[in-house]
Amino acid sequence: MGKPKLKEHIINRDWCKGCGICIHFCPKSVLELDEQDKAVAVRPEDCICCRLCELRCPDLAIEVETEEPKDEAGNKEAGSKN
Amino acid sequence: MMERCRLVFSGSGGQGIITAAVILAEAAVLHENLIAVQSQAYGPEARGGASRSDVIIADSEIYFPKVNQPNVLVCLTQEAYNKFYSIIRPGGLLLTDSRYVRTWDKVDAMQRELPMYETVMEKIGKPIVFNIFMLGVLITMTNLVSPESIIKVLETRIPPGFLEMNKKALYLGTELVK
Amino acid sequence: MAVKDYIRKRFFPHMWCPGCGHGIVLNALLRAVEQLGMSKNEIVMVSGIGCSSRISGYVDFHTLHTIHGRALAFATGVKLSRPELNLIVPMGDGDALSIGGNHFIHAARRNIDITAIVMNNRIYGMTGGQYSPLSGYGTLATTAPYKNIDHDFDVVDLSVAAGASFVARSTTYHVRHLADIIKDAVLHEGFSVVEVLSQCPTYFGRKNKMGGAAEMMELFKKNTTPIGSKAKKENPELTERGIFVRNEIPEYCSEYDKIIEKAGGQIKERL
Amino acid sequence: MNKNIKFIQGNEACVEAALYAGLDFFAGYPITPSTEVAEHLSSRLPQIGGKFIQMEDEIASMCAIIGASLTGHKVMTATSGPGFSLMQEALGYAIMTEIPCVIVNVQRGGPSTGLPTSVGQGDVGQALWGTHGDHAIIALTASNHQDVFDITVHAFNMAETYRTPVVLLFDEVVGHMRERFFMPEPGELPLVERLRTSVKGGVDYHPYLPREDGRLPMSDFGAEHRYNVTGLFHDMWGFPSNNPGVVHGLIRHLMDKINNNVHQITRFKEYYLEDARTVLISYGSAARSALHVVENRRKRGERLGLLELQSLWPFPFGLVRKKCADARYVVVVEMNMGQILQPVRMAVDPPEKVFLANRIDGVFINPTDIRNILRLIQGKGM
Repeated sequence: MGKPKLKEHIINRDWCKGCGICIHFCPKSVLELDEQDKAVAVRPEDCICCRLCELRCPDLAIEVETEEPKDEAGNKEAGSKN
Repeated sequence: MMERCRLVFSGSGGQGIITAAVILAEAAVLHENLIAVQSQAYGPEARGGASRSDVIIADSEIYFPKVNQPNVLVCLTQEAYNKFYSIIRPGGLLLTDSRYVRTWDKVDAMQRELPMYETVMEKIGKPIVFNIFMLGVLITMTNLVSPESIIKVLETRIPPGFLEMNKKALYLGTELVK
Repeated sequence: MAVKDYIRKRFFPHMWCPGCGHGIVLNALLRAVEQLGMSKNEIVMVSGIGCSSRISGYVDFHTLHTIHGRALAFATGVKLSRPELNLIVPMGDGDALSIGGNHFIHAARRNIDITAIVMNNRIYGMTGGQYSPLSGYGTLATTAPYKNIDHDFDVVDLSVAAGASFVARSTTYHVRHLADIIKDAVLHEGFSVVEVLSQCPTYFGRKNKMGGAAEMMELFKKNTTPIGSKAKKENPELTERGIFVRNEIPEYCSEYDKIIEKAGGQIKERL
Repeated sequence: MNKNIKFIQGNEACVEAALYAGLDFFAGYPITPSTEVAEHLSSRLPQIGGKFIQMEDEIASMCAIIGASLTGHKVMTATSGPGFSLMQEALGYAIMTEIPCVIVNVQRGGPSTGLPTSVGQGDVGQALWGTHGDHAIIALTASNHQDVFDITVHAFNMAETYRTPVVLLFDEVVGHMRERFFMPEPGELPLVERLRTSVKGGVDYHPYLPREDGRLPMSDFGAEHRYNVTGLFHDMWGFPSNNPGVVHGLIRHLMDKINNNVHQITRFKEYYLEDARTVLISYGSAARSALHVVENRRKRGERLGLLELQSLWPFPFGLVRKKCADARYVVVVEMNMGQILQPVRMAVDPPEKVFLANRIDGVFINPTDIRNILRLIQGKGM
């Protein structure tokens, strides 16, 4: 199975309460709080798509959207989501 | 029969007096086309101490279901006799067992002391049918319901293996009076 | 179905405080349900009163938000009357084990197929930070201004003793583990207890100087260890996480079906 | 022998009636003098594929029947004094969430543990005001087994019609006494079944939006409509709301759906009221003693009558006012300190002509007790 490739961090600014959990536990320091205390992906290129921010967000405010991973023949891999 | 018969059964828990009261009243309702109400004292006193069950049998509606002054009082222990003898209607029937109860002369009632327990033990040998024997005595003395009506009720309540013994006890009871 | 298809989006953002662990439990629960491929119509969520119990308003199942401590009793009625439904009962620590303690142990004893999720944040949050039966000796709360002298329950030990046939513990830090455990608990036939160590940064954390939400979650990481780990042997103070008990014992509703058969009745048609 | 004649306890007549009405879920906890209801149902329910569960207490019992009602079943619990006290919070929940259920209270002597094995009627006020907050309730009662049967069926019908809990206030004497009763044939008494929504799946269903006729169709938990049930004030979807308009509307709805239908709910019996100079008002087992007195006095030509109430809440003010209009004296006969006396005094003009004949010592009220009060009122001394 190929590594998932980041498409984007979908952050729902209405739902984010700025608790900072996603930022604190991000292994690659991808996320930061902006001046309105909302999470933003400031270094998306460093994201390894571990999804821990998505799983730990108490507000269901982050979604890590990835490209469909492809196998060597370039076919879509079965069983992957998002 | 009388227009309204008020009965009080008393004794100690385990003598089966409440069962006897229920069987009598049920026989009257289901098989004699009469009206009857049965009630009893519940609670700790109903377990081992003096227990009491009231029955009213009538040919018209019964509203007040308790018995203040019974026409018929059955006392199967001395304790029950001491507690209840004074409530009997003057001239009423007071049935006691001669083994368990010593009666007093001053009671204004027709007192009948019968060796019911003794007869049951002598002829059947099982104290469990004492209550049904007593019922046989009672219905013969009062003519409230027929033995056949009692047996119809017994048939629905007593396990088949014990039915014959109960029937025998009932008939022996009726014979004791005759 | 995607995770967000299981929620009632119109009520978001939810009412929990920033960093509240209960949101993470909701998150893990939704992922568990999604991975199990369950339909929304076959799940009934019953909750009591407290911060935790508000979870039922946010999920698009059949939801029953009841009275304090009694959720399991309501759930028992729902389950026994319609055994084909899946019952999930999220509870706070006070809800489950203080006012609802009796219902908790008896639901466990009966082994009725209900999944109880005890969201243990060691405090009464809804009323503003009073000590709960799980706060623990020496903690501070608005009703324990000097210190708490009440000892706490061990939810796992209590559940095992009461006869629950599935007993597990996880934390809001160990989110993948948490979702997996909830999945196992829902699949288990019988009474399942999942204790989740959850943070209340607003009251418990602040009162007891444990830092913010993330710092409290770091403590879950530091102070817990998998069941039977080497770390536990070296440091008995660590709290174990994992599945403690998973027994196959007769489930209440199936046993009742046998009673119906014995009584000569017909088991009513299921959905 | 007519196979429909039974000789059974009142508690058992209640059980048979509940089954006749369609009961198929019961949760309860043993307590004297209601225990026989649970005992009979533990054997009868599985015979028809229904469910019986003995819960850990009365709180849990009340909660469990609410849960089971939501899945579409007709449900009941049974208890006595202390257990009824424990049920109050969940009873309020059922009122607020409009869940049909029947609660049997076979009354004993109170307050507190009181007189467990003796008769009393002291829970009448509690049935109305036991749970907190403004609300209305339906409470019914009966004095003999035939009426216990009819009224129990009526209770289930009212619970379904108005989507509300109904309290059956029986008492130790009626519950434990055995007497003759005729079992109605299926179809003989009308039954009200659960009104389910006709809204199709996928279309917005409003569990708390009354139809034009005031009834609220339900959808079973597990069926195609998912909705929320909460004891908080809630909107027509069942979601919490503290909007003053919603709060006001819901309280008014909960009161009005019962109180505006008092005529449909009210049940009573009357004896010799046409020309009665003295009207006795009684209910439950106490009405048997009252009727005993009335029948005996009528034989002597005394103009005495009885109004037997079979529905206590909502209180039938109009009925009582009308029936007592021409009476010189009104005597309320009950086994408490005057819990129905109060609303009777509010209904009757002037209230000074209303008296109380009661008994509160655990002893069943006797015809003599009533006769003594009548002598006093009539100025004849004791």
